[in-house]
Parts: sequence; C-alpha cells; structure tokens
Amino acid sequence: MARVLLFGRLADQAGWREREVEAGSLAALRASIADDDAALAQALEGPGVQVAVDKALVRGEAVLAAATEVAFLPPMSGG
Amino acid sequence: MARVLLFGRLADQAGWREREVEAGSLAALRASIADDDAALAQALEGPGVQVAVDKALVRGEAVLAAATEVAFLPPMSGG
Amino acid sequence: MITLTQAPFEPGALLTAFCAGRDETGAVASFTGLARAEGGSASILELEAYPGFTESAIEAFAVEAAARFGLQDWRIVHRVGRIAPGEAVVFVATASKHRRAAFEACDFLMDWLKSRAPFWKKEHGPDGARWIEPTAQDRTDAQRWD
Amino acid sequence: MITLTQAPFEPGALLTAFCAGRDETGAVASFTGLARAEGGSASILELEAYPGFTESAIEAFAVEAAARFGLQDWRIVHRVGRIAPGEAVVFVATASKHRRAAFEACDFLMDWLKSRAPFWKKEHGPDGARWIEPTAQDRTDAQRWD
Repeated sequence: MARVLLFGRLADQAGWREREVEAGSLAALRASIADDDAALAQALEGPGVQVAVDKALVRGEAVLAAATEVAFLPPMSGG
Repeated sequence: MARVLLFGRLADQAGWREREVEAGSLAALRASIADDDAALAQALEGPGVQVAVDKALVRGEAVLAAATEVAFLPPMSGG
Repeated sequence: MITLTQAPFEPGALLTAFCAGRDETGAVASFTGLARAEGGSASILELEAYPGFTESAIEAFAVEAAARFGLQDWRIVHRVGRIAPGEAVVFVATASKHRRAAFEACDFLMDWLKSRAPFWKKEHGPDGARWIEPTAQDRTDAQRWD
Repeated sequence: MITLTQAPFEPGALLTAFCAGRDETGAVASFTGLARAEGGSASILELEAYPGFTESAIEAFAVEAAARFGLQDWRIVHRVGRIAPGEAVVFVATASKHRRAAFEACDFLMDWLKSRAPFWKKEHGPDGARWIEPTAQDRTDAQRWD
C-alpha cells in the first residue's frame, strides 16, 4: 500500500489530499488513479508537477515498496 | 561668550571638552585658544576638522553672536 | 534552524533570541515578511507545506548559503496555514562577522524562499480563492544569484 | 525616527514595535550591529556623538533615503557611550511594500552610518585606547551608492 499525498491545486481538483493506493510501481499507481479519475491522472502528469517518493524527488519510473509515501507536487509557489 | 565644544581626539588632546570663550568671530576664537594652547589651535585647523556653529557646519570665517555654540569636529568615524 | 509553524509568531522575540550571547558576531541582518491586506482584496493568505520535505529542502538550501557567504549562523521561521493581513509570514536572520555577508545571505535566502521553496500559496479574497504562482519579479530576484 | 541611547537596548523589542499594525507593508528589513570582542583585543567600545547635531544629520540622511527607496517607514536606534562585547551598537529597520526596497534601504543606511555618520569611536583594549577611523571596506561600501 502506498500513501498518496496531493498538494495545492491538485488536492483541490481531486477533492482529497491523502489516500492509500495498492501499487507496486509509480506506473501502476498512476493507472490505478486513472481508473478512478482520468482527469486527475492527467493533471498529475501535467507540466511542472514533480513526484517525491518517501520525500525524495524522483524522475520517471519508480518501484514502490510497502508503506511508501508518494507525493505529487504542483509548481512550488514559494512562501 | 561662545560655548566651545571639542570631540574625539581633539578633546583628548586639549584635556577639556567644553569651555566658554569670549570671541566675536571664529578667527578671534581661534586666536584666543592659541594664546592658551598653540598646539590645540593648530590641531583645530588640521585636515578633516570641521566646524559647526549652532549645530550647522560652516566653512571659513563666521561671526559669533552672543551665546553661540562652536563645535570642532575631527573626521567622523561612523558608528 | 528552520521551523514551520501553524501559529502566529513574533519576529522580535526571534531576533532577541538570535542575537543573544554573540560576542564575535558583529552583524545580524533580518527580514520579516508580513501578509498584506492589498486594500481588502486579499483578506486571508493560505500556505501549504509538505511537512518534513519542506523543512529538509529549506535546511539544505540554507546550509549551502551559509557556506557560500561564510555565515556564523542562520534562523528561518515560516508560517503555514491561514494567515491574516499584518501577520508575519516569514522571518530570516543571518549572523556574520561583517555586515556585507549578513545582508547578502539574508537577501539570497529570501529570494529563494519567495520563489522556489516548497510551498503552495492560496489567496482568499472577496471574489473567492486562487492559487498564486511566483511573480516575474520573484523569478528575476532569484536569478540574480544563479 | 532616530534615537541615541546611553543605555543598552533590545533589538527584538524594537523590531516588534516596528512591525506592529502594518497590514500594507509586506517587507521589513533590519540590521543589528553588535560590538565584537575580537578575541579579547577590544574589550570596550566607546562612541561619542554630538547631541542634537548627530540626530539631525542621521534624520536628514534617512529622510532622503526613504524618498530614494520609496520606504513606508524607518527606525534607527544608536548606542553611545561605553559598549561591551555582544551588546547592540546600532539597529536599523526599514518598511516597504516589497522586499527589494526594504533590503537596499537598510543596507544603504548602514553603509552611511558606519562610515560617515557624526560619531567618534574609541576602542579600549588591553594595550590602551585608540580612536578608530572608517575602514577602507566601510569607504568602499559607502561609495557603492554615490
């Protein structure tokens, strides 16, 4: 089970901020989200959206171990 | 009577910081100080020493009215 | 040290604590960012962070800045959550022997915090809420150091 | 506002007072100068001002700086008399809508205060006392703005 976190406008769009999703890889996780909400899955691949796995930024694909935290970060606005 | 004020190294050299001197002009004031302490009078004309009459900087000669304050300011060091 | 806080904080108390017991410092620069009312058009600012991730990113950036400018010490406090006009959003203090380094490091940290730090910012005004992106000025300010 | 004080002062308390009630400010930059021990070689700093003259000169300079940088407000407190290591010598705060003006004005005021303001400075160390002139760095810093 991966714990998925959404921030900023992505959380507003999804209507949730945190959810458990069964997935062994980032690709599987995106597919699982797309089954439920295709527009959200598209937004998660949108320009400037970064992905952090266990609080470290990753590019491209990633294997997800058990109890992994996956965060989707829209463009950061600064404070 | 002019109230003469010395600051910084000028006060250290003179051994006083404030004194009343009878003088109708800056030139007369300098002459009066020179009578008492020629080395001090010379230091008061040294490079970078500015003169303020009633808290306004003056250049060259100045007439001194009654109860005038005359300050000799060595180069300012900043705070 | 970096702290994120949901509660309002007092910049002066942070400056007092930061200046205490420094007999070889010479220079402490600080910056306090306050939420602006914008004449009523922005009534509440809402800042979201990713707890853990956001502090780590700020810490890593500040440690690098401290080395670049030769700082003796630094302190950052950043508000998250809902912030009312006039309340402090961010406090940055830098300590160094001489003032040029303290000023430049503080300026540098602020430029990055305002444009690239991992926060998401929403403005709640009379016409609803909108997410804010860095301004062109923020990007220009940050690029001065690249 | 400019204040000269014989007594030690608390920079944090000044920053708190300066930030209070500002809902259109955005940016407050501050600088606190602390007396350095220099590893024991400078045990006491002594600053002399010309009361009335010194405040007027600082006020006139700061009013001009406020106009140049578009400041909303400024505050300067300067210690005079005998100052121990670790004690605050000077506090400058500037308020503006955006941070670039606040930083630059604070930096500008400090460069002038450290090099050209009407003070006379003596350092009392283990080998006696000596009068201090502005350093070459102070002059260079101040000339950046000419």
